[in-house]
Amino acid sequence: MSTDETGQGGASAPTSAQGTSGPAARLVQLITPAGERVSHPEFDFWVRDITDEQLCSLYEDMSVVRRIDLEATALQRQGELGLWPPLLGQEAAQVGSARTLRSDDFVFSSYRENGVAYCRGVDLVDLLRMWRGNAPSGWDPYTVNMATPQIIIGAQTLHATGYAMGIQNDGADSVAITYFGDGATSEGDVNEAMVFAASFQVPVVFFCTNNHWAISEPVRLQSHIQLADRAAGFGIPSLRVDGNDVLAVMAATRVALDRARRGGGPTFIEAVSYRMGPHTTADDPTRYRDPNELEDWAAKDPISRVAALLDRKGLLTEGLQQQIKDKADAVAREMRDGCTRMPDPEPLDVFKHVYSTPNSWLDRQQDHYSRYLASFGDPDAATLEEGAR
Amino acid sequence: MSTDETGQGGASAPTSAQGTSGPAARLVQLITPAGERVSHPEFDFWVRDITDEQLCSLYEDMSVVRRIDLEATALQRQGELGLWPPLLGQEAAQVGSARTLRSDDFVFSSYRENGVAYCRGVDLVDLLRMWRGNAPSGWDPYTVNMATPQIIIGAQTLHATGYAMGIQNDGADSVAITYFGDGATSEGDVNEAMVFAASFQVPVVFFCTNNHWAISEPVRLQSHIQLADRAAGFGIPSLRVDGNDVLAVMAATRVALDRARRGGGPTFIEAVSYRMGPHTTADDPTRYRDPNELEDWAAKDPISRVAALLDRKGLLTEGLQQQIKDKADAVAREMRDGCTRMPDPEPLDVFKHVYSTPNSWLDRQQDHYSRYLASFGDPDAATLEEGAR
Amino acid sequence: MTQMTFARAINAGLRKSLENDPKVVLLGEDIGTLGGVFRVTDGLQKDFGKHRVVDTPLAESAIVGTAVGLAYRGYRPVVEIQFDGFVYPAFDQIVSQVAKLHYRTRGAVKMPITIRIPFGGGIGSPEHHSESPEAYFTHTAGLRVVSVANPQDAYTVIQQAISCDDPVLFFEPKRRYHDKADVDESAGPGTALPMDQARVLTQGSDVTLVAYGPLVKTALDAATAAADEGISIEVIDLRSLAPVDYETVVASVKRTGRLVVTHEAGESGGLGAEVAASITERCFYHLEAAPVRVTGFDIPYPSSKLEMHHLPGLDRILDGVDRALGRPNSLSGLEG
Amino acid sequence: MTQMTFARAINAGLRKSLENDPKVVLLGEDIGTLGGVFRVTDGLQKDFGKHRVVDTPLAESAIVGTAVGLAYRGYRPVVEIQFDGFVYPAFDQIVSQVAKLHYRTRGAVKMPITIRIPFGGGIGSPEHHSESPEAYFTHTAGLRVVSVANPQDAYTVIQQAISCDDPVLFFEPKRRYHDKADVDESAGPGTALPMDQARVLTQGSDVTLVAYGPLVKTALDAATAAADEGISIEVIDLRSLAPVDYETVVASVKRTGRLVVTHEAGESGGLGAEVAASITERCFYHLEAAPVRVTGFDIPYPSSKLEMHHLPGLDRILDGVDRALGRPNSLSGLEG
Ligand SMILES: Cc1ncc(C[n+]2csc(CCOP(=O)(O)OP(=O)(O)O)c2C)c(N)n1
Ligand SMILES: Cc1ncc(C[n+]2csc(CCOP(=O)(O)OP(=O)(O)O)c2C)c(N)n1
Ligand SMILES: [Mg+2]
Ligand SMILES: [Mg+2]
Repeated sequence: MSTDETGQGGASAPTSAQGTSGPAARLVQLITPAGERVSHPEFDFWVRDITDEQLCSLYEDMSVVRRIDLEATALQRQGELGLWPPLLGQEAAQVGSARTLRSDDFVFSSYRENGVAYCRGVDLVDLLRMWRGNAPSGWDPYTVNMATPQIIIGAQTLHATGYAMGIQNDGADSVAITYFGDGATSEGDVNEAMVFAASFQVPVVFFCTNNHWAISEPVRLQSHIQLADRAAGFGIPSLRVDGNDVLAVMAATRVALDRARRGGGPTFIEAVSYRMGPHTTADDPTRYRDPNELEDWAAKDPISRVAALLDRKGLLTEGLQQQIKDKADAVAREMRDGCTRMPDPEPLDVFKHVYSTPNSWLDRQQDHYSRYLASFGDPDAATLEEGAR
Repeated sequence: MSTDETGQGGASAPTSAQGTSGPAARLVQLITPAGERVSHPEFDFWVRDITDEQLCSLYEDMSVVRRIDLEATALQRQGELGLWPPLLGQEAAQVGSARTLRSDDFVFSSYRENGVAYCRGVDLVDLLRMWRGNAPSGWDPYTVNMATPQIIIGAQTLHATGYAMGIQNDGADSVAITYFGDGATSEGDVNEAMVFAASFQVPVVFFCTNNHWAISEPVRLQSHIQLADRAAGFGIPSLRVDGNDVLAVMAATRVALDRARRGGGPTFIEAVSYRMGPHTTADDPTRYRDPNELEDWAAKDPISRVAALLDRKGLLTEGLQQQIKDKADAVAREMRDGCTRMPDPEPLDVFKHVYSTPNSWLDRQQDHYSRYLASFGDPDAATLEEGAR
Repeated sequence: MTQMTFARAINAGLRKSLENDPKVVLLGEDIGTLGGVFRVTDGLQKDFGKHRVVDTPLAESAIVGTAVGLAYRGYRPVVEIQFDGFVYPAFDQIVSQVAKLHYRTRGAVKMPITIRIPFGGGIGSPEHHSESPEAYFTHTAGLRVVSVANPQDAYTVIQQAISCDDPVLFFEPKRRYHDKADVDESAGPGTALPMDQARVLTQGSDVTLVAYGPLVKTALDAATAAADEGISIEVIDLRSLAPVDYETVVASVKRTGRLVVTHEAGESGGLGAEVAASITERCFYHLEAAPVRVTGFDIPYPSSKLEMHHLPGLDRILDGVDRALGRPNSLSGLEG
Repeated sequence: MTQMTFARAINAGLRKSLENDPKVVLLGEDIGTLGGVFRVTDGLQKDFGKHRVVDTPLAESAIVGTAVGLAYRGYRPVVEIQFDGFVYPAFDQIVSQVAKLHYRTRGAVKMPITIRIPFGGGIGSPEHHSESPEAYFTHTAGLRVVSVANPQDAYTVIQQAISCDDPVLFFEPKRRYHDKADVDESAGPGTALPMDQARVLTQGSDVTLVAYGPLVKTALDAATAAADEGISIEVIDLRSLAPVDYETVVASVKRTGRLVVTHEAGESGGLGAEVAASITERCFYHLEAAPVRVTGFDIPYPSSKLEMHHLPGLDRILDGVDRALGRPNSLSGLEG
């Protein structure tokens, strides 16, 4: 769980990688599903600084993220959360990209990027606040430079583009990155975001996680061609990477960030991955999904391939495995404890933060409702009445 | 003013023309600005049946359309119309495409395609009804298979796509064609229309008239790359034609229609033209437009190049010119007379056609308003009261 | 008579419409293979094919916009918006096209489009999944807006909506999807109560209580509770939200002299304001107290742990009834 | 004091805001080089540069959506929607994002976005150019909605809107753009009447006439005409449409006992319903007649040759005043 502050790129970067675009860009892969590190003429450069230690740390983050996800799913099954959108299978796409960001970059994601949130340093309990139904959102976006989850499909891509317009105005070299799914590419907002990003050449990265499904709809319903190819039509270069390959994802994200920081404008990344779980805990994928497909993808698991690579390198020691297990256990415990101990919100919280300045309509409703609560002789309600503003 | 009922294409069509797509497609031109007929390996095929007579007839239609447009502009200046969106300079794009349509094809256009409407056989007076402020629209779409003008930018592209879904369901071989501008390509709706059209492979033609301006905004603000290239990213083949070349426009439209009729799905056509006049009669382009640009484009006029071609062929006889002038005069006269004699609508017309079935809210408002009118002792109002339903 | 859930009743009504009219097509996200996230369209794609029950790409404006095109072509599209909070991307197509095209074409083009929207709260969902946007549409000329409150109405009104030549927004109270009741499947759209008419559910003499959709059940419960205290409530299920069947409401208020309106949507500018204003206009000299609104607050829909505070429940409705009757209530002693 | 048109006054206010706060940026279609189709932003791009006054691609959802992103980054975006009828493509971003983000982030993220919308009819335009969509927004929690009726208010209120930390929809009565009046440019946003307060324009004792935006002038003309007949009308310019300053309206109605509300938007579910319902709630025992609404009809905006029938004019307002006063009027003898 750290951010990538080293300035990547530089004059020696192979330029062709920076310009990858156009139809049917080849899928970039640096680690095979069997854990083999395959070399790549352009993208190796972008992960040349990744030490064995860092590889272990990526492995740890992915493992911890998976554990967080499974624990949250369990918490939902146990009635502690109202809903959870599992990210199972998408750990490399999330950790690989998030770990390349600087802390002053800003993330606008969908509901599924809880692994990204972990890498940004979001508090574990804050991660669950909204899914437990305790608050409309979990954290203050400015403390970690990541907006809270967006449920309206694609809406966040415009926010990222606008934020990047602001970065450009400020003359800063940070970047806005926005995460969205394959289904989202059909929404007008995502396409308009590309129009604006291209027109103003602002520093924004469009990170599309193609997990092959939008609830029950296969990606082919959204597009017969590769999603990465959408971008060229807007004048935006794109990269298509194996989204289950943490190094390939890092490399691609660094290419995009580097371009953005240098004033080269937006980049579109399609991270090809797979949603191993249900859409959310409310979904039943057996109604629409061929179990064989799931099996195929299980063989391309993003975490086991890094384990295999570490093993080849002799790094997958028992010590490392124990250390990661301990960390995951601790994180899961902290999260579970924090979740179950989370105090319920107060009734009059419903009126808080609708406006940042007094509003006569709402103030009256709050006054009436606290009188209503007080009419039950509820001493709590009476207290709340005073503390409400 | 006729529609193209001859089945174009067939097994002998050069296949490469049908597949043109991808970045930076070359601009197709069959008639140079100087009136030279240049041959083209792929597109000549698609206009091989155009006789001299038909060329004269295209020349006539374009000339008449220009006259209609100028007359309407004059009518606006004289206070007979509230507004008019001139199409000056876009005659070839409109006539060339509209003349290739079958009568059972269906057109969904913007406000500027009055030349298309003329070719579809819209009554001259109906053409002005809305612009005079007499009625919310001019004609019954089903009599000419063309929807009345759409002012909400891009909205009609979805209607065309849905209509094409209906054609597909019906197993018919007609086509929906939608006209829109360069500015419209930025709207979410246009992009969503391409998503749907590509996903369902329905028979729709996206006809984008790039007239270089969206009111005061140059096309470069919408896109740094050619608009035709947008389509490939949706998996839709595109063609980029000289929109001031009536034959090139015909050829491209026929390629697209042929593909659609054969079940090959949508095509995107960018017709590169120029808006010679103001955006509408309410606009003042001198505030934002370099007069030199206008001059450059005047040299590429769509009508004079056909005149030059006819002249080269010895067809631009005085007889032809007189015939066309007479026709244009007659059309202009008919339109002007019809416009100025158009009876004003009746007050209670405001309540008509909101619903097709009785509605208690509205019926009461109509009743109250007719009583209100009657309260002035206006005998007209009293009459109206009875005839309202 | 068949016992069925609310959701199943809509399914049965959709099936009837698909059977009876080959021009009926269903469009929406996840409505085909999955049968909808609430299973309302379960089995329909299997039985009617992919061209009648269409899983669409993820774009609401396009779903409604292509429905407009299908209507131009003579179809009767039935659109599903997956949740209330996802209707806004389609707002332009609904308000500027669906609602206005019949007027704009001087009656030449009909827009017999039904837009189904599961709406309202009470199911513990995260944001954007529990909204009550009906007032945006009741204020939009050219649309008809209905909501139903029981399986029988769900079954018949969905068919009436589909066969209506005007566009209809059909609001489904999602928290009642699992409620069960007997449904008479022989009741055709033609014989059932027309969809633009309200229904008086309980006769009462003290106060008229107007509700629709999810709160009809709550209103009936309130009437039962009030009866114990000797208060006689006339509960009206509005059913049609635009136009409101004021004839029925006026007749009731002229007898009771008092009106309470309740809905989940926020108070300010909600349908309750429209009902209160219109009833005041039409019954001013019969009213013995100002009409009372018992509604959600003017807030974005709150987190699920707090939703019961936002949603009008039985007690809040009874408090409103007390206010209308001038009995002691939570605001007693407060000046306007 | 400088004589200026309404449009010019907004321009001057925008200029002041651009000068005073480097975080203010303007976004919209044709607002830069052209200075807006109504010239409201004339000269601002020239003076403040392309990064402060931004001509955007043609996409309303993106204009508002990028404004949200700019607000995240600490900017105060001022968005122009070219005409009322073009705000709907941006509806989702306005209702689900702009309105709710402060709530959704528990106050962490402010949305000080001003959305300027020229609205209303009377200028002889084709469809979609004359709408009055304000009720959609007054019913949306999280937004503030204002409208102005004279150049002085235009000048100060636009500055107040921009400096407000909440999102504000600023409705500009486009048919009054050319009206001229003296504007005191030294009146700062801090010293002028706060934007959420209504203003009593004429004192009157017989009836309270509430108007906003384009109809304020018509209301004042009606008051003058009525005075000739010995009827004393108190005209209130609402200014803030959400929240409505009920304190001011209640004080007036408690004196006059009668209320007429007027707006161009359709009657059903319009802001007039909200005002009538709320005033009835708060002044029931002071009201001598039901509040009267004089509004546009429930129709799509009609063709320009008919718009004078749809728009409430002086005579229709006076007819409504007569109704409120129980004087002979067009509906005399009609039963509710
Ligand atoms: C505007 C909107 N429409 C519909 C939905 C309902 N919905 C939630 S998630 C989802 C599928 C999204 O698929 P994708 O973009 O591929 O992201 P993924 O869930 O696979 O991460 C849908 C349709 C929504 N949240 N917002
Ligand atoms: C949704 C919407 N936004 C804005 C407008 C205002 N408007 C009318 S025409 C126009 C420019 C359209 O440009 P383009 O698409 O290139 O078509 P052209 O006018 O050049 O034919 C604009 C912005 C509108 N009519 N609809
Ligand atoms: Mg997906
Ligand atoms: Mg243009």
